[in-house]
Amino acid sequence: MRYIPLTDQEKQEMLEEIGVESVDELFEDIPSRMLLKEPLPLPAALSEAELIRHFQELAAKNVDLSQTVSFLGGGAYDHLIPSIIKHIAGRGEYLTAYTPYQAEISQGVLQSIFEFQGLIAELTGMEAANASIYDGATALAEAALMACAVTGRKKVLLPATLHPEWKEVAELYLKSQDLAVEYIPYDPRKGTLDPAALEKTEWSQFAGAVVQQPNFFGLLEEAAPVSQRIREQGGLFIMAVDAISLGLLKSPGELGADIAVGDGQSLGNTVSFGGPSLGFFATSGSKLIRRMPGRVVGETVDKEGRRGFVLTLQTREQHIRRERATSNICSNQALNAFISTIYLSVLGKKGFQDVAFQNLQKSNYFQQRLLEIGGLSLKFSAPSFREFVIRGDVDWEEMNLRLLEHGFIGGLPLKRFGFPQAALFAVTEARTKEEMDAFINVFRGLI
Amino acid sequence: MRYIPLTDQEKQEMLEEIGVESVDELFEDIPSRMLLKEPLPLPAALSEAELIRHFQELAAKNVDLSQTVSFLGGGAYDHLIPSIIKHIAGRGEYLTAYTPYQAEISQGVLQSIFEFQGLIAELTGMEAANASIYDGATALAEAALMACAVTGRKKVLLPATLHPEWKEVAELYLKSQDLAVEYIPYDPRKGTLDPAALEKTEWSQFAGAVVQQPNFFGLLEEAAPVSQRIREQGGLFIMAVDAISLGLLKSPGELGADIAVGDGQSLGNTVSFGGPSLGFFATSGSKLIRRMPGRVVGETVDKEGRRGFVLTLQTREQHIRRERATSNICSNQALNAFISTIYLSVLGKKGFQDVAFQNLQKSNYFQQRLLEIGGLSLKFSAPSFREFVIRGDVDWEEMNLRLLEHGFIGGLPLKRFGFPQAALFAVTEARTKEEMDAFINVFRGLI
Amino acid sequence: MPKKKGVPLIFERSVPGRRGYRLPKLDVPEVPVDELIPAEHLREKPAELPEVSEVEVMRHYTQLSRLNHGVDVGFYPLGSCTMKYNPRVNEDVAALPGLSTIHPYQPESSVQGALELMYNLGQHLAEISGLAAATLQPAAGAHGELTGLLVIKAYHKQRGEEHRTEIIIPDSAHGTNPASVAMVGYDVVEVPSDERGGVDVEALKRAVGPKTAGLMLTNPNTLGLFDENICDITAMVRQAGGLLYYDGANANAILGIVRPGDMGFDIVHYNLHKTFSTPHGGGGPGSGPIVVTEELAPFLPGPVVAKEGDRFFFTQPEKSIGRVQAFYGNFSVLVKAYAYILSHGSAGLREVSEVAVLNANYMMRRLQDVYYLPYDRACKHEFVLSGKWQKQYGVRTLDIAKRLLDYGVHAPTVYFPLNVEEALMIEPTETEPKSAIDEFIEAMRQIAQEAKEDPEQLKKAPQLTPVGRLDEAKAARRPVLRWQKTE
Amino acid sequence: MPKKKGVPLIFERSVPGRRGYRLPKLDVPEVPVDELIPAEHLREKPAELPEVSEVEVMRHYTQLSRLNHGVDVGFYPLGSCTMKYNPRVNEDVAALPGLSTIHPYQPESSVQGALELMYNLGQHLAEISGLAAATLQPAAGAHGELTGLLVIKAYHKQRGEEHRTEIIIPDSAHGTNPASVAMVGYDVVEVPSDERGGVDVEALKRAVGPKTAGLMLTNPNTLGLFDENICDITAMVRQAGGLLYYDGANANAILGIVRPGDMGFDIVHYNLHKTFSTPHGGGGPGSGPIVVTEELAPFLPGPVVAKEGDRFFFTQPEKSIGRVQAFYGNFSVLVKAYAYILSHGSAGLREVSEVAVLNANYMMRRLQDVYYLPYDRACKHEFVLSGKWQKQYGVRTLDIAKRLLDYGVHAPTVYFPLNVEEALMIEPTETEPKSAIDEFIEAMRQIAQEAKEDPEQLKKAPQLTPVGRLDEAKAARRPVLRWQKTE
Ligand SMILES: Cc1ncc(COP(=O)(O)O)c(C=O)c1O
Ligand SMILES: Cc1ncc(COP(=O)(O)O)c(C=O)c1O
Repeated sequence: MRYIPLTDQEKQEMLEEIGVESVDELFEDIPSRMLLKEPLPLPAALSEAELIRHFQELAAKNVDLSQTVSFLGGGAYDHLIPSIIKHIAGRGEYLTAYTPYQAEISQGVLQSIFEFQGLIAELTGMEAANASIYDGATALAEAALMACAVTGRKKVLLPATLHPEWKEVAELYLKSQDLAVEYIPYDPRKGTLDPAALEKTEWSQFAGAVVQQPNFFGLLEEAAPVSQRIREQGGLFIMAVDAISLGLLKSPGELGADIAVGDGQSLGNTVSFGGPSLGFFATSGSKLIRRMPGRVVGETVDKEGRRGFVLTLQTREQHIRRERATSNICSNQALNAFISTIYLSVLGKKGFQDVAFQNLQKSNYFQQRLLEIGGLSLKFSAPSFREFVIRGDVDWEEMNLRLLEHGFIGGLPLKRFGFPQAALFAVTEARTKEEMDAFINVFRGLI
Repeated sequence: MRYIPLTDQEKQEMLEEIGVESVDELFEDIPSRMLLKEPLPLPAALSEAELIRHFQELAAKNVDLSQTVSFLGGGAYDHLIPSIIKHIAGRGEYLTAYTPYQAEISQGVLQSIFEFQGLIAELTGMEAANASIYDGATALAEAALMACAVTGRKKVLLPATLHPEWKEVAELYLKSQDLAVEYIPYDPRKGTLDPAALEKTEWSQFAGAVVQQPNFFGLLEEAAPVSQRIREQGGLFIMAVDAISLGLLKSPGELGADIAVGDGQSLGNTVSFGGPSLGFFATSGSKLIRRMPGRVVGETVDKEGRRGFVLTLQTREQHIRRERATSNICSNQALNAFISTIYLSVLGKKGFQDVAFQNLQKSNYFQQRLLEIGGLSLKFSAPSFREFVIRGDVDWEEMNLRLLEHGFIGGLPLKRFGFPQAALFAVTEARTKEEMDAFINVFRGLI
Repeated sequence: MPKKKGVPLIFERSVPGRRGYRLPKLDVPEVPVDELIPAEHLREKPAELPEVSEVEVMRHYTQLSRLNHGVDVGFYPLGSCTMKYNPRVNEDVAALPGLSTIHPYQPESSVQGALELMYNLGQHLAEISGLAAATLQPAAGAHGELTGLLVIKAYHKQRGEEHRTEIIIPDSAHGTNPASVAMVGYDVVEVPSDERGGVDVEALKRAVGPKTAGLMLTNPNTLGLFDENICDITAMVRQAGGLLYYDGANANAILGIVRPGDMGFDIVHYNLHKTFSTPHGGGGPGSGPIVVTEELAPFLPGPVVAKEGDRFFFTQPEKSIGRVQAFYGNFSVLVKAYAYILSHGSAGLREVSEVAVLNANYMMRRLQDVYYLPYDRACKHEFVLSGKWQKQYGVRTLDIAKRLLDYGVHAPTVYFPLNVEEALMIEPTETEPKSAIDEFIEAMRQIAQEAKEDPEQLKKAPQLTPVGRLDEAKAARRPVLRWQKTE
Repeated sequence: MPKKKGVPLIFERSVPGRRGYRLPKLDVPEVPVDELIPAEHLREKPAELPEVSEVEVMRHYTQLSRLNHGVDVGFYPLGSCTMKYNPRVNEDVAALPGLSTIHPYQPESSVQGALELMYNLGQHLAEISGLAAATLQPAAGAHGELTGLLVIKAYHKQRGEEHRTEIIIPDSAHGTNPASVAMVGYDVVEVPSDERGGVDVEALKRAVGPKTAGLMLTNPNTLGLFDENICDITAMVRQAGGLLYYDGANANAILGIVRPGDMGFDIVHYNLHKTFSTPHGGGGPGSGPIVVTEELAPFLPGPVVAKEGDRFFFTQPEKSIGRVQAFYGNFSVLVKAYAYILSHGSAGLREVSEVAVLNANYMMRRLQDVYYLPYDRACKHEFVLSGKWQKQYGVRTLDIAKRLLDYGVHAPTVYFPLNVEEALMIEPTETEPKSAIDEFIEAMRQIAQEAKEDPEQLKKAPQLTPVGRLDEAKAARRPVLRWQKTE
């Protein structure tokens, strides 16, 4: 078979060494009535050449972002990806390693995770970060759980403007532990959290309060009032931040956050139908740091005093604490975190700021062009970053199908999330003026 | 600029260390009237994203073999390429190394060349091979030069059935050293060298005689009579062999060749518009081995007796012997040779035979299907391997343009080589029955 | 004598003003930032990302990679982790633009190929497990466990049996099992193993009861042993009203041979990054789909893919627990697992397990005279040895593990499972050539010899690695978890 | 103590019957081979290729790669070789199917993008050189030399001046120059260098004459020095009726600053794998296009690309010498060089040379107190030191070079050029970060110290490399050039 090196003669030698006649004997401890009598009904094995052809055919049934100009966002973004990334991340030593349990022959992975932690700490303005969590949504859920564990309180405040899918994940995680979720309502005109509501909240009941920045609608939230109130009342302030926006916007650290989480897809990872991405998780203060879920790498030395890196604080992990672990996460999103590490390194301090800057400029340009068309308006009035919601008497889902015929995909129709006449447009640095202008031309004709 | 790390401040520090005010001072030894006064009139620099877009546009102006089913050959072949190859050959240690002059930190490249030499020696049945030459044509030219140098004779016999472009190269190389070329004529019915002509040849005048197997028309030559005659008369027998055919056909070693050369593109390299490919060069007997052009790697040991590999026999090389070197070749086609090394390793003994076998079977199938159409015939009667010449009252160049509209390219029109009604069809293992049958259907409609 | 230098941190390579990647120039009219965003939202201090050039990034991570082991570098017999070869063609197909650059919110008609792939993969996993319906959303094995337990919880809840709050787990279970149980608010009831290495059936009998929500089991278990009483075990739990959860991390032993569904399980999670050869990537991403019975299918997290005629579409199961991550799962991992299944077909998958088991038994038999073998019976795809014979020389399993690194192979899993003293858990997988297996056996035998004759040597190991044995205690005592700018 | 094992040969991993890559099953009716091919043509003994699995191939070449240095691994200051960073985006664009899988015999209308690229690259090289027309066919620098000399020969022949049979070459020339001259049947006339490191103009005066076919010169030369008398030199040769050939291997010093055409040269070859950053690939492939004056253009090998309106097409120059290889040149190397030019633009290329020269001068100045500097003047992109001060301690340049390997950098070019005793030829290129340059300087200084204090240490070097100093004499004495099956 394809990847099995053993020859028949070797098999024979090994069976003799074991002292059995056939491989079947090795399965004799399986109750025989359970044994499969028939081969599994799977398609016949494909050779490599056939396999490639088959996947090319499957791929051809999709319209990918290299064939279309898209303004979809909503948590997965089409950013420019430096070409160097795949050349590095494709090296077998990164791709085919396991979790670095044997530190002495895993310094490559360990040091890169240590660097990732430092990069995320820098981005978020927090003291420490872990080695990654599945995605932004689960990172937020873990943060909420951690807030409950740390404070002993049983309720968490989420923003009504949170990504709807993240809400679902957080609710599921929390409710399964009998923890309650309440929402801070939002101002439907501004599209951001309602300041009036903050006054009425009983902050002291909550383990933590969450703000998503920018929020699901791409709008900038006033995070400071929430931060101040929840912290004054002994809860944790949790920020779910868009990674790219941190090239421009106040960091969770600057806003007094106790925990910062977010999704790292936009940091060099392809959109890949929504996964794999990575969640990042950062916090401050040694008490909270020791309760972080997931893996952490720390610096140490060997006997000769040479610097080295190891998995550390593992008493938080399920390997050692089993049901008393801070989380059950084991495999995380290491390779995606590594990709983000390369991304942030090669973009660098200035380059990363440039990305945020161009996202702001281009989304503003496109917003203006859309509004010029007439019949469309901004659904919300708060300032936005990269994404904004357009309202118009348009069937946005139908519209996207028609746009597709011209090689375009418009914004994300918000009908599925309860706003039938609205669409969420994302504009990254990957969109050129030419593409945007061409979209406007076509769109004008279809609307 | 793109790939220059130096910052302005560093530049300043360095200028100070040097003791000059500006970089311009470092160029003061250039006569000032020569200095360029204007910037070079080149297009403006492109960022990575723009560059990629630009090349995508250029690429889109070509019809590539992933978009078309082609039966072109004539020295460049569309064979299956195992996916593992690019993953290995893309590793920076192979890609970004120079010629392995410092053996102790170049064992990777050196050992892989040593393996390449062994693989080529096995394929050709010769005692030793060099580390590669530019391509098959130049390898043949070098072989002819070597035959003259070794024998002291000034004439070389080439087969009339040699690839026309190889003829041009060999003639140029030989004639520039005042060495003469004569041709063994071919039998226009069989398409192979004319046995009668062999009788009339004055073999003792020639430094060497060449047979190409299969010949340019894909036909199998009777090599033994040429081999016997030229060697009896003190000349060298040189075989130019198709690499893939060696999975099935008698090797040069079995046919008594003194030198075997060929083109290695088909061993895992993309066609890439004809280059880079590689030429291989193998020979037997220590006298000839020491006169091989190009680089050679040999086995040795370090002080502790550990096996290691080094560039050796460099007295043949221009670095040391300058104008008395056996050839001027310096950079060769190392990475392509490495690709072929991986190819031959992963195909292995049996897999490599399978490729030759399938080429034979599929080309036979396709030939039969073409002949069924009617109005077409085989131009030559000798047995063929992978390629064959079809005759028909067709403008083959025009035909290819029409086929292209249906996603096909037929054979190579031989008009450019003097056979207006003929086309050379190549069928490799990469062509499926489905593709061939579809071609026949379309072709039948166009003819 | 110069020593081999360590690799500096990427931050330590930074020089102010140096640039790596640059964007195209802004091609739209620039508007002052503060006209678009009120100043109070703007960052005061930019993140101190490194300032390095492209060549330095390339070198940095190339150098680091050379300090790392991987399956591509050598044998990696890490028990329970199934470190098999990761076919590169699977990376290639997953990277096809038509599969890697599609957006999760595209119209369904524009991603039919992706949906078809997900649908088929779910079907194939159902066949392989002998169960009915799959969700591909969980991002890893532990995430699959969590999902499965949530399904169990929802099922009991719907039946009004919320008093069922206990999950039974054998003492040999992987640590994620109890941790996942805790994550969903259930209690763990641990049962011991019997002298054959299986679940102690008597103890299980005592453990089951009206509070039993279910049992989580790995079979073959983490000792690499197939539980001979599996029929009784599943029957017993089912009778008590509990559901049966199969941790499929060890599925590499049984593909096409026996199906969890046929053993009596209701829920299975697969680790696609183990059994189905998608690379571990230094710790992820993985993918942990779960497959369930017809009865449990309505509870699966959504969306899942359904088919009508030729059309594939997303749908939310009727009583869905909700969702366990954003979007649909680790799609590109799914692509690779699907490629792996298609490359093998039915006979091929069965051969995978046969050879994985053959390799393990061969190794076990060739090592049992020098290392203590706690359970002397045919193993499945892995087996557990104990370093307890070596203790007399003052050598611990950790020393043996570290010594192996000097031999150029990765160490087995050590000190797990917890129910074997000084455990060494060895899993060769089916993709190892016999030569690598024999070399490993030779190294293990030599180390056993060294343990007797020169135990100090082992305590000093490893010595041929980029760094020597690292001080883990120091790392944990005063954690340094990040680079910090020194002013 | 286990030693680090060497990597076996791929042949030594072979096991009979093992398979790597497999073809799809034959999908056409099988015909017995001997019905298609007479038995006398069939091979008697199959080639003994290794029988290994895919995982072994992957591991084998991964392991081997880890024994190798490269620009991606670290500093590579090999003089005359221009080991600059090889941008990976160039690999990506060259691998686009539309550029990598096009067949050389496709109809021209189906490869217009490829022709456009070749046409534009030729134009750009013409601008950069200050000459008129290019051929992209030569596969490497030496191949370009050969081509250029053939053009010279054809030119003289056409003018009935076949008595011109001598090519003048300075003693500092690269070895390929005289070798290429011999390849075309010309004689080499060597002229010495003067005390400033340039061509000895008096000697040149004596050398030129009626037999002079031309002069080959590298400028800056292999000492890294720009020949201040270049105007006189080219004028003198031209006056004697000779043509002027510029070996562009050192063009990295002068891009956008001075053009060979303006110096008086008729023919230039560029090493795209040096100046234009296409990777060296462990020794190739390279590409050595030549650019010539209007007058020489008709002699170029063909086909070359021409343009009419929007259409690009191949054409054979009128008096073409023929062709120097099959097809059109190393196309994918051309693609990368073109990408490099487009990434830099005019200002960028000039900066390349400025920084290459700045880096070299900085290094030279920081080393000249510890190593003898034979020519104390501003250098260009490289410079040559001599190890002669170290000889008093019994240390040779070879020892210095080997010692550098222990410091994790590649050694400079040594014992070349021939006109400097114990030469060390150092070329940093523009893509080195200052930190790498400073570390190299530090290593060189430390080695100078070691040479004084502990010369034995140097003679034992290298010690931190996968193998120690290798016995080259043994290799040459009884050459073992291949693996051989032992029966
Ligand atoms: C038996 C067993 N169960 C569960 C897991 C958890 O899988 P993951 O790491 O994908 O979360 C593992 C992985 O180590 C395992 O070996
Ligand atoms: C000055 C000089 N000329 C010519 C060459 C030959 O170039 P190539 O190796 O591409 O044939 C070199 C390469 O080392 C060189 O340095």
